[in-house]
Amino acid sequence: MLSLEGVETFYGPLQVHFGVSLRVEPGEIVCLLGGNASGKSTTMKVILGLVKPRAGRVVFDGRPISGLPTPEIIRRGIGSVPESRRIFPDMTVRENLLMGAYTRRDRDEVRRDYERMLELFPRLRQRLNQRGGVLSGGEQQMLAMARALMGRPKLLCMDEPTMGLSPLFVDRVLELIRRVNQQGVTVFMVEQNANLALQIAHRGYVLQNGHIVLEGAAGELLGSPEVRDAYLGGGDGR
Amino acid sequence: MNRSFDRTSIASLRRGRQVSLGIFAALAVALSACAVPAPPAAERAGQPAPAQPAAPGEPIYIGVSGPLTGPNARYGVQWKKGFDLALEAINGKGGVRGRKLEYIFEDSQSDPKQSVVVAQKFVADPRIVIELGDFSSPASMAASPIYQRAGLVQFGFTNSHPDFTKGGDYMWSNSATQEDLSPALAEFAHQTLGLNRLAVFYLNTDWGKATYDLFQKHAAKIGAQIVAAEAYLPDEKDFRSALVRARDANPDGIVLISYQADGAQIVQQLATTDLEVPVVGASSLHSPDFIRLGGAAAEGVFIRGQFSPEDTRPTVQAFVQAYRARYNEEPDFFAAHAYDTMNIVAALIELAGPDRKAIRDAFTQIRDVPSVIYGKVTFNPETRRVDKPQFVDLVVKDGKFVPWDGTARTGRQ
Amino acid sequence: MPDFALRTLGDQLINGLVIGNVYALIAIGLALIFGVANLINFAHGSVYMVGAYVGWVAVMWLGWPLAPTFVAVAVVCAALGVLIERFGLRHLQSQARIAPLLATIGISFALDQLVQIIFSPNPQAFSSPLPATRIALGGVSIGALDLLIAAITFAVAAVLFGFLRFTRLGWALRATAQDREAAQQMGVDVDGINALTFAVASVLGGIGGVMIGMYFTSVYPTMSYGAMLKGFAANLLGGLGSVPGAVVGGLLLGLIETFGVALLGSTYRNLFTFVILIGVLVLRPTGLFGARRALPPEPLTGTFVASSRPVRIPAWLVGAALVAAILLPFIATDPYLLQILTSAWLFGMLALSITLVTGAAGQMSLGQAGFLAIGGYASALLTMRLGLPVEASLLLGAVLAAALGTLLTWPVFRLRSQYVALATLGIGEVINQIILNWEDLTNGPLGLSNIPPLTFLGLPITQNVPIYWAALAVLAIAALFQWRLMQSHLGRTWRAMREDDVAARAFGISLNRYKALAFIASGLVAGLSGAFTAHMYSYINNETFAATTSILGLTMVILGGMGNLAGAVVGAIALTALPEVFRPLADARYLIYGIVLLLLVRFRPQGLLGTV
Amino acid sequence: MGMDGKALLEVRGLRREFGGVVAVDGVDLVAYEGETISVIGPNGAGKTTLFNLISGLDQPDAGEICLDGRPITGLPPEVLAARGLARTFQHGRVFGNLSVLDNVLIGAHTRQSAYRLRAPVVGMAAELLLALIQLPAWRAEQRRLREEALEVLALFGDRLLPRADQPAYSLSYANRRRTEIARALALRPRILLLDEPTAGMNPTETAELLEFIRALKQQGLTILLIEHKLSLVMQLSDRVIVMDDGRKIAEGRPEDVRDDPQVIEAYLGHGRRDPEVTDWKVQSEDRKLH
Repeated sequence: MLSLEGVETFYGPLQVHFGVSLRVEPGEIVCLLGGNASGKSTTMKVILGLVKPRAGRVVFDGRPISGLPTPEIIRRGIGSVPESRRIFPDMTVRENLLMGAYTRRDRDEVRRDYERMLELFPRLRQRLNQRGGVLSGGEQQMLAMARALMGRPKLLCMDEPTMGLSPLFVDRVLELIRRVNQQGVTVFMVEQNANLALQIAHRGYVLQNGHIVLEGAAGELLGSPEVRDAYLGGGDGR
Repeated sequence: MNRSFDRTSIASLRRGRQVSLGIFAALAVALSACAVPAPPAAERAGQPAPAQPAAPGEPIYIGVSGPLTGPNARYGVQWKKGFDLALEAINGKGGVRGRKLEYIFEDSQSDPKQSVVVAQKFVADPRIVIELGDFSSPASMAASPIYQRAGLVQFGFTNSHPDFTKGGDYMWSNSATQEDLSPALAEFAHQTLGLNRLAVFYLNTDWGKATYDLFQKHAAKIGAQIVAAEAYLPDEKDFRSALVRARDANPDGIVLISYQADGAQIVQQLATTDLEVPVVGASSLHSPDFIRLGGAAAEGVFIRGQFSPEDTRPTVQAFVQAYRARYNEEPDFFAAHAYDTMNIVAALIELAGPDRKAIRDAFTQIRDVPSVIYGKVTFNPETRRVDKPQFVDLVVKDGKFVPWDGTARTGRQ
Repeated sequence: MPDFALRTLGDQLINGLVIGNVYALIAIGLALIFGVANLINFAHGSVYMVGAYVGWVAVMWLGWPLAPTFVAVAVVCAALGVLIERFGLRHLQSQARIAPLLATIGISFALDQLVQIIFSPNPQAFSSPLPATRIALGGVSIGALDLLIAAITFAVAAVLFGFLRFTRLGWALRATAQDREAAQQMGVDVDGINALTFAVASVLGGIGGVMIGMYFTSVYPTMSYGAMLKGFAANLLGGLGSVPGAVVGGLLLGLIETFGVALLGSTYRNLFTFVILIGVLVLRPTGLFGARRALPPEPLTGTFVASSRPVRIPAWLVGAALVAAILLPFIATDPYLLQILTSAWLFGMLALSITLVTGAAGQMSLGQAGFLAIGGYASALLTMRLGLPVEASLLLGAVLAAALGTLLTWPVFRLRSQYVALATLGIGEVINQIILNWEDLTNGPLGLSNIPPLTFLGLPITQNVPIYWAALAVLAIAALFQWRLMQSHLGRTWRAMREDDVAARAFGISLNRYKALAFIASGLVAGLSGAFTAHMYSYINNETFAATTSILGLTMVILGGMGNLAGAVVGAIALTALPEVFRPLADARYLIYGIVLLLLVRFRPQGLLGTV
Repeated sequence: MGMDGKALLEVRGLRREFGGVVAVDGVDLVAYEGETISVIGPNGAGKTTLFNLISGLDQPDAGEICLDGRPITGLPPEVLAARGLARTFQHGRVFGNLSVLDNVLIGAHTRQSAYRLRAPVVGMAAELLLALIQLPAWRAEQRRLREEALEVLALFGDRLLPRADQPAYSLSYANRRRTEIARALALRPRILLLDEPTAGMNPTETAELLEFIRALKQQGLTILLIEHKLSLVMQLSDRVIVMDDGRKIAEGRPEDVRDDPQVIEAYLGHGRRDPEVTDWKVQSEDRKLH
């Protein structure tokens, strides 16, 4: 469904990606793991068209999307849950949700999806008229997910969905991701919290300093020392 | 890993340098090009050149420094109309001393930092025999030392600032000073129109302030009471608040020491305040612009002006008729003034020839030059200004300035 | 008597509310643009002016009734707004914030001049087609136009509210303002939203222009600057970027001004406005209503300075240029050229002073003309009243400019980035107003005449070549002074403060102290330039150092490259010379000047010599 | 070293809220002279906020901070810097347009004689004059500081030294972090706060930095460290403080903390009720760290 092929990106003089390639098959949950500054958030930005790769390409649904403007990419069926949620702070929960359906014109369907989201995320229903900025972190994460799903994406891209959440919410969020996936949405997530992510993922990639150093089924990765290396930087006393 | 970066940055650096240098070069070329006024290089070689007689048939040039852009641009436009009209007549009659008279108008925006540059340009151009302007006092007086040093007459014909002609013996003006204007205005309001409690609006510039100070002094002397004095800045557009203040002081007359646009705005906004008293304006209001902008609200405004289009003197009629014919509008005080000024300049050159110093000396020699505004102009060598301007009392009636017949004191409805 | 007072109060209240309504309209537009594009749009006043002219043409030439007039104004202004965004600003989005700011200044130059060329500089009478009758309410009376203005502002505010609250596009606009990147990820075409914002804001500005044209009964090309200033003030009062804040700020500003004038008189209008504005900024930097959220986190460098490699000018080249400048009068005797360069030297000092405080220390100052004015007046008064020799008064004038100017700027030190720009603009205005109104000292608008000429060792300098050399010498001294400071630990400290004030504080750099030092050093140089100018002109008044001078000075610095000493001088030469270069083009020269500015920003936003 | 020394930094009951979210919630912390204390915890646990509060960039809503027995709560960062508190920032805040050397020299700001001219107006005038006249003594001092700064840069081998005159924005991420540390060292700090110093570094670089910090520690410098790379934490720290959700959930010697189930849960992944998984974590942790 989605593939990155030999992507290289730069911030000014700083090279972030060195030939990154990965694939996401329809119906999968794929997680991209990596420590701080390993380049995983930038991967997300490349997919969304916020950062243009200098080399390589991104293919979605059989068509290359690298170089397209972000709105066009979104319109083709990618939903985004950005890092640290990025809820619109001065818009109400309702408005935030409907912003997720910005690219859609089918008003009745949107209304139906809206109701569905409130069923899926009952907490949001209680807060419909509150400003997004006053929600707790967990509520914001749910709102961000619901908002992305409002666009009826084929692929949901999530950037560190568990970051800064209390344990209770982390479980809720992971459970929700699983349920969303079961309803037929392919999920690509970037996570720092490897153990958690691999609990629900089908497959995973490990990114380290801009290189994909490992890939495999979630189960294999869970036990793999390389995953740990990627996190601990391998700097254990050598 | 930085190698590639270094290369690109050096390349961009080099590109940057090229851009900068390119712009430099272009600037330098353009500067040197514009720095050269039209005459051939040989003529420019010497230091500030005294005016040299050029080949007969060459026009005689006058420099004009004034605003054509910027906030005062409208006055420069009026000047041009007056100049052009005068020159048409002068050159139509064969010019001065057998040569055509022409002017070079340099836009200074009435900004001192540009007027000094213009001054240097004129001073350096040997064709220029006399300079007119600038419009505002800061612009004129900043340039005065340059004209004085170079020995080129700066004829600041709109500079009523009391200190303008004190800048040196090359500074001359035919603008009436406030010393003449203000007492006349006070007398008109109090003695002629019988107004006792005056609310005065004055433009808070060098001109307005000086006029007001003298007005106030004279008003006190002749027994008129100033119950409200409202100063305002040239860019002021909202007079309603100040008008309410004036209304509360309960005046029986309003005096405007204003220019055309602001004066018109005051009378317009006055119409929205329930204050119905006569309005008396300084001669600066004497402009069709005032009526055009003031509309119905300008009706009945009294003006102690310096010329009347109805004046039957041939000088005035010649000017008014020609102006109407050429521009299809009523002449304004500034245009009339510019027209007068060009005629004075013609008289000066006729007498002195195209020589800078001789022209300066001619100021004390010319007598009774016919003038729209003064009737006849003779300069006072002490003040370097014109003595005893005449005044005419006007009232706005049916969208025109007409001489006031002495009746209907409360002309404003 | 109480009746009488009540009536006055009522009348002034209506005056204040009506004008406040228009300020609110202008301010809403600025707030929208600031919110969405994070840009202070200096061209907004020009759009407002264009709107006024379109309305004037429709009513006075074509004799249209009001309804189609407003439609026409809306259409033209919307198109203008889109054009400005598309061709003037869009490609500058990723540049340092100074670039689009400068572009809007260029656009505003060009638009003002264009309108002046088409419609002449004369004000045009604009009478509203409404009946002139007034409705009496008790002792107070309200005119039809007053009601119309109130109604239109109310209607526009309501429509805008509805648009932002209930429409898809309105939501997209708000979302973009709140989080541009997140909006993009919702599929919002943020470039399109930008254009839409400019269109909406321009329509509001244009409608404000028509209404003010009718209210003040005339339109004129220079009406833009004042309106823009008032719009900013209203905006800051309410909170930069806040739409409800803009409405309240506009109304408040109208009332404050009106009652200020009622209390003290018209000349104090701007003094009132700006003193209160600075007060608000200092007490509540986010404005009265913008305080709910802190400012969005600033980028790591909270300054306008982009990363770039400056063009290093080798010492021999500087030396050669100086020698060439000294020898120039022997080669080119044309006093016109020398005068242009003399002006350039003096402006070079202004630019140096700005490049220090804005470029090196990162405090964007738009009030630098205030320093010039203090220096000029102080030096002139010291020679005229106390009989000091000019050499001494020049220095004292510079010192006074530094001291007084820094003292007045002190309240601004707690502000950051664009707020500093607007607050210093206000301070410059305050200084100008004090000079105008403190007649005992400054002789008010009559100014100071017969200021003694410059002297050197007691000998007067009056010829243009010696003046040229003197100005060059003073510039060289100022540049050396500044270069020396920039080479010392102060230069390093200032630049660190500019790059990241948080990190700077964490290493013991007291921001107040070093901002003060920057303003002092900058004030010395600017004060010297002002003092020199005063003696050279021999006459100054409040208009000699007008607020536009500050903007011109800043433009020079940006052109040359922020914080770049050589760049400041190059910028000063270029911008003093450009209008002269274009002089043969007469009317069009400021139009071309504006366009040239725009192109420079487009193709070299870091300035000719790059930023340091 | 350790608990017997003098308490250099004491933090009691520190609390900071941001619009309803409690970022730091009643945290206590004591650092004795010469100690290296690591603060660990998942993202968003409040570690950086804690650093901001200690270094004066942010003001606490409640609680007290003492440095050397003197209360410093609410003092601005510029004052704390002069008292010997230096820090680095999570994302690396170097002065981009300044050269590497100048960045380090800013670290020495409080050690300049100009810094001691504190008198309100006179001091400022004096500093301006000093910068202008540049007396030989001033020059000598600047030269000395410059040499010291180069020495500090030399500590990083030829990572920074050859780039001393390059603008900081042109550095790699890792070099920026090094520049930050060098800048902090130039302050001659009594206590050094390092916020994720190895972020963005590869294993080799991380190992290098580990040795570097170890050397600092051996010289007796008191260090507060926020770090995600656990191996580094385990090797360097005398004590470890674990934060989660704004609260301190554990404190103790590294080996004790590592075995604390609460810590494992917080740091390595929340709330797995699946015992198998938890076991795996502990095992693998053991395998890696012992």
